[in-house]
Amino acid sequence: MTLCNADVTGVREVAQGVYVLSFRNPEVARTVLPGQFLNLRVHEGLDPFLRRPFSVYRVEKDVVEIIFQVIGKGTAILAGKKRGDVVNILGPLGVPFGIGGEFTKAILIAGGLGIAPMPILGEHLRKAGKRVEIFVGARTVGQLALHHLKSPHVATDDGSRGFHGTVVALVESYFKEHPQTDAKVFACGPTRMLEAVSRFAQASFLPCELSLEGEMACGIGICQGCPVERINAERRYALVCTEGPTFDCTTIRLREA
Amino acid sequence: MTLCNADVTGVREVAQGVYVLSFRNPEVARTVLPGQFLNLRVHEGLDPFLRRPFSVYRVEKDVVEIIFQVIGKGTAILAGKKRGDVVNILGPLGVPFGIGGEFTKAILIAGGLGIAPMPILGEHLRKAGKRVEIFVGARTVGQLALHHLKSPHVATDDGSRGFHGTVVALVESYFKEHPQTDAKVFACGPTRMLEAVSRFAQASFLPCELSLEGEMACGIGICQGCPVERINAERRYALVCTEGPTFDCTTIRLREA
Amino acid sequence: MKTGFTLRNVHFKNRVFVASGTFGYGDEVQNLVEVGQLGGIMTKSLSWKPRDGNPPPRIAETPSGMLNSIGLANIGVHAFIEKKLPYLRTLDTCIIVNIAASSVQEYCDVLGLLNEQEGIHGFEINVSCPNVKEGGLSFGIDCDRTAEITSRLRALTEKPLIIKLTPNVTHISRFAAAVKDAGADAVSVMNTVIGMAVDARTRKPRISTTTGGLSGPAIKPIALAKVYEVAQSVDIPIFGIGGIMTAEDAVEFLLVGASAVQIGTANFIDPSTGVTVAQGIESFARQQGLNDIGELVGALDARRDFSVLQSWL
Amino acid sequence: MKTGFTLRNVHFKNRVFVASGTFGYGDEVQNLVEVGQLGGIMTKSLSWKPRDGNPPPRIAETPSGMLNSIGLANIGVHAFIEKKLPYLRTLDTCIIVNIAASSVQEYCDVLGLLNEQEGIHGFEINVSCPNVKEGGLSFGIDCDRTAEITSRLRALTEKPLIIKLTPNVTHISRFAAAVKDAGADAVSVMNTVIGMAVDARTRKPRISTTTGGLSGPAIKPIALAKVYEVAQSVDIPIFGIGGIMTAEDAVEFLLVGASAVQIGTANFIDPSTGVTVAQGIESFARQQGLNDIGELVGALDARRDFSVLQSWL
Ligand SMILES: Cc1cc2nc3c(=O)[nH]c(=O)nc-3n(C[C@H](O)[C@H](O)[C@H](O)COP(=O)(O)OP(=O)(O)OC[C@H]3O[C@@H](n4cnc5c(N)ncnc54)[C@H](O)[C@@H]3O)c2cc1C
Ligand SMILES: Cc1cc2nc3c(=O)[nH]c(=O)nc-3n(C[C@H](O)[C@H](O)[C@H](O)COP(=O)(O)OP(=O)(O)OC[C@H]3O[C@@H](n4cnc5c(N)ncnc54)[C@H](O)[C@@H]3O)c2cc1C
Ligand SMILES: Cc1cc2nc3c(=O)[nH]c(=O)nc-3n(C[C@H](O)[C@H](O)[C@H](O)COP(=O)(O)O)c2cc1C
Ligand SMILES: Cc1cc2nc3c(=O)[nH]c(=O)nc-3n(C[C@H](O)[C@H](O)[C@H](O)COP(=O)(O)O)c2cc1C
Ligand code: FES
Ligand code: FES
Repeated sequence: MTLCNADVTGVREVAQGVYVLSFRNPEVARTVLPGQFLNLRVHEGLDPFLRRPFSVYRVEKDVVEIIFQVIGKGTAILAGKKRGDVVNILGPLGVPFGIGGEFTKAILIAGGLGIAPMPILGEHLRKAGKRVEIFVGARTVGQLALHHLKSPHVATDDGSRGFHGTVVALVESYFKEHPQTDAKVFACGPTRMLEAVSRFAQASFLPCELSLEGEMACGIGICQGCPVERINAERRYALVCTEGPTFDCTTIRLREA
Repeated sequence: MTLCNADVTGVREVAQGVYVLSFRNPEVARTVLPGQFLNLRVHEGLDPFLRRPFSVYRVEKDVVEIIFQVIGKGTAILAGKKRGDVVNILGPLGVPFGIGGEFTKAILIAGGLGIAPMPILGEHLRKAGKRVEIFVGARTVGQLALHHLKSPHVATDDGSRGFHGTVVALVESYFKEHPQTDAKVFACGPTRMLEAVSRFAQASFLPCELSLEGEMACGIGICQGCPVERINAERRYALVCTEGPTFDCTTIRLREA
Repeated sequence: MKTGFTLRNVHFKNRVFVASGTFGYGDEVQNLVEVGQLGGIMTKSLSWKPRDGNPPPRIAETPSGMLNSIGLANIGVHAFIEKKLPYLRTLDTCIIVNIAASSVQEYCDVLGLLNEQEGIHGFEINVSCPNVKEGGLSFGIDCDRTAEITSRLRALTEKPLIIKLTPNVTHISRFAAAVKDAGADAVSVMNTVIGMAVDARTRKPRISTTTGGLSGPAIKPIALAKVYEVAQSVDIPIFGIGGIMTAEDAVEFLLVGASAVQIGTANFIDPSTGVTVAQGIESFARQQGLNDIGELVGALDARRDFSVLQSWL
Repeated sequence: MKTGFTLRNVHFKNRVFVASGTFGYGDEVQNLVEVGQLGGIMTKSLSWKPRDGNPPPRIAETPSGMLNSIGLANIGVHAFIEKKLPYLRTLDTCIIVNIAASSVQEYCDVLGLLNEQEGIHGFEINVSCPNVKEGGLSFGIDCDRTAEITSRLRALTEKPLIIKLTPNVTHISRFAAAVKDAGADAVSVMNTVIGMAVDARTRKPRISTTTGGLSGPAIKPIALAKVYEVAQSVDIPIFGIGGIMTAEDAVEFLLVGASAVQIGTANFIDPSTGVTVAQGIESFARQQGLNDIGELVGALDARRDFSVLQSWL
């Protein structure tokens, strides 16, 4: 785990309001695992005040990338960064996706910016000898960021590209044609999508890991700010930052959106 | 008076940690008078929170310039501005220097960043038919910003350039050689210097205006945050922002530094 | 869109006001602000005699806020009537005169004199003033004195009487209840929070009076909690005040139970904030499909079983 | 440079501590922070039984600060002794265990059990907890209860006993005086300020419990004023807490009268803030030609004739 400034090597807009920021940090590049995240301080001032968590999107040599949507002050400042600026990083943080295990096929399901951990996840899975099938959903074609995803199956809510409907409906129709038993599901996206994925995976008797979001302050387990409710457990809550952000879908109760 | 965003046309470092920022605003350029100031919002965030007041340094066509030293957050952000960025300006504000009147010679005395209003003041005085003699003091040569000042007399505390001593000592020695009776003094700089200027001017029976600083929030008379004590007046305090920042030196009591 | 509301016998055209001490007497900003678009102007606090105010420094910037110790510098009620009121009467907005005093009698004298004047729509009473009889402790932290001021003033006027509460107390809702019983038409929640700033190098306080009043976005969470506390336990209209910079901030105050809001420190960043906020609330309400801004008042969707002072902090 | 100080029978190597609830139990940050450079660690508040804490959302960002409603989630005193204390004993810094409870008896039970353990240097008592007997109103706003807790606990321990006061009261110095009389060795000033944040669009509070505790730089001016108020009227060592991010902030607290400081929310931005601050205070003191950081304590250069609640705000 490192806490330091990193030099920004570039920022590019890859879809409507969606940016990829890259920075140099050999330690993170060497050690990060799929599903882990970084807690970024976007600048030195007090506004915004807290760090902002982002999944690691890709790693290339010493360079680490995150992908994000501009939704508020923090992401707006990140989008305005230029080569030569710095971001202060804390990470890698959290429990990575479980890519070992018996399954042969990995089903990756991403909704919106849920694609964030998918490129690095796909790469590690393939290296581990798994076959990877990736499904991506977005509201409309302009919001799709399909870079670095190998032959993704695409769904849009408005039908402007690929399957007309939700990404989970797309997965279900895919499974009807290609029934899978020896597969594991990995999903990241809005809560409502994760609920649908979870229902689908459990109905299909497939193991399934979800990557969750949640308000965070520290990212390292010292503020207790990021609970997620657990199912049938002695402790009622787990911390998303240190016990997640990836969870087996049968162990947690998703928060209403 | 205007309140709007203005396009930055450039920022240049003109001495150690001293910057000139220029921006386009025809209204201010057309109407501003020497000694007036602008209250700048350096960016949209909450840190720094309040506006920052700066004297107008120069005007060229539609472009207005301020000169400043980086001393804290606000000035650091201003120094980092680039052509194409914006600053939010409120002004011109305050009572300008009195450049009309009977005198034929103007003695301008600046300490440190007190040179800020001098270029525009010198220009207006010359246009009004006055002869202008300008005296500039700084701690050391690297901090001198003598651009746009016509043949200034220079003093440095450490003797690294010009007269070795304070700028007021320099003025006094100049007056010994060139006694003046038909002159008016205009001064801007640190409080201790203004005190010395004030004593000198009163001892020499010369009219004298000082440009004061003081903590400001609004700059337009609505917060009552910027009092300066008056001498022998019915109201104990005047407001620096609307009744100053220029004051006849006999009407106010300078605050201890 | 219905934007206005009525307090006692006065109709206000909308729910956005400018806070006392942050808008002068309205004349300073005539070239910058269309004051006719405001629900009303709370004037700088007036006392019987003019007050010089405190020595400099009177203000200091703090994280997302500022500290002030103006000392209620004001021109006094007579000069106000002579020099400021004629101008204020020409404005197409309501004028609420804010009153400060150091004795109950002074409050009565000032209000009594003003109540005879044309062009004043109501009174807001600043009780964050040192009570000279009680060794200078603020009236506003003494529930009985606050209620006494209220009932004495109530007897003097038929115009809206608004008591401006200080947040520097344990139970602000008890003060709201007391002034309601004493006849107040509304409360303003809140005045500034006591604070302090120090220059580590010179070892001096950054304002001349050592401590002063904290305002601005830094205190918005505190103000929302105080408004919510009052709204949950006392049935009285509330002017919500504290750190409002945007229409969204203002809506937050309406949701927790304020009937109207006041813009304070934000005026120093931009004196037309009130106008922008009034317009912004209207378009927000339109987007949400409302017909009356009043539908936002108290419309928070929260657990009701929770008292502000009952949490594990 | 003398950096340390002594409280009762314990010597602390310097005056910078980390605040309860903002540093976990010390083990989470072992790879990031040299905890041996801290004066001490205040643990997360412990209660007798483990507490789940409140449902999400538990935190929200606010201007220059944050709101939290963790609900004192903690592992309980038994698990602490078994799982955390062995590690804490290996650290080269002092361990102050912070205790929270919902009855006077629970405070006594927790402290009594801990007092028998090795490796605990003192106790800090969080009185910002709902008193179940009094309908859940916080102990910390009730001066008598706070004093009662103090004297009951005093009887149980010879170790430093520090009472952590809440700022949500009118006269914090009365609480400081009461706990001093009841035998406390020091007070911590202050816990979080009650606040609230709302999402205008969803109309929901941003934290699940509606109101919560405000912390961070936004409250620094309030904390400085509270520390100053206590320091001016009660002769008791003070741990100054509230919004400290830098060594300069910490020096401000020392100047107004704190004997030591605690770093809270800043740990979430950088958990090594305490170490940086401790080093920064030392070099600041050296620049100022001091031999002992203690020379800064109470060294404010201010008018002394001014009470915090006596101003015209
Ligand atoms: C483990 C984790 C991984 C994430 N990975 C990504 C990613 O790879 N790409 C991406 O675009 N976004 C990601 N997010 C969400 C991202 O953190 C927020 O979009 C971002 O913090 C918004 O910051 P802002 O200042 O622009 O927005 P603001 O709305 O100004 O933020 C205000 C506050 O809300 C918090 N916040 C806002 N949205 C979220 C959210 N969805 N989840 C958690 N906190 C939020 C912020 O941290 C901040 O405290 C992730 C969140 C978590 C918890
Ligand atoms: C009428 C007027 C004209 C001025 N003209 C110039 C100028 O032309 N060039 C120049 O370099 N400076 C000028 N100053 C001073 C300038 O405003 C401050 O240097 C600047 O505000 C510092 O901001 P900061 O954020 O960098 O510093 P910080 O130290 O972060 O500022 C903190 C706070 O202190 C206030 N402050 C700090 N220094 C001063 C000061 N000297 N006077 C008033 N308030 C201060 C800031 O406004 C802010 O509220 C002028 C001040 C006034 C009142
Ligand atoms: C510089 C300044 C002067 C103030 N003067 C007064 C005053 O004269 N009377 C009064 O009742 N409140 C006064 N206030 C308090 C404000 O009206 C308001 O209650 C407070 O600032 C909180 O709102 P804000 O955060 O929007 O500023 C003053 C506030 C400031 C910042
Ligand atoms: C997330 C969080 C959890 C906290 N938990 C506790 C706690 O368990 N016990 C306690 O006494 N104080 C607790 N506090 C209060 C802090 O110790 C501190 O008093 C307060 O945050 C003010 O300091 P700061 O502004 O530096 O954060 C907590 C604060 C935060 C932000
Ligand atoms: S974000 Fe602080 S504990 Fe998870
Ligand atoms: S700065 Fe507000 S009155 Fe002068």
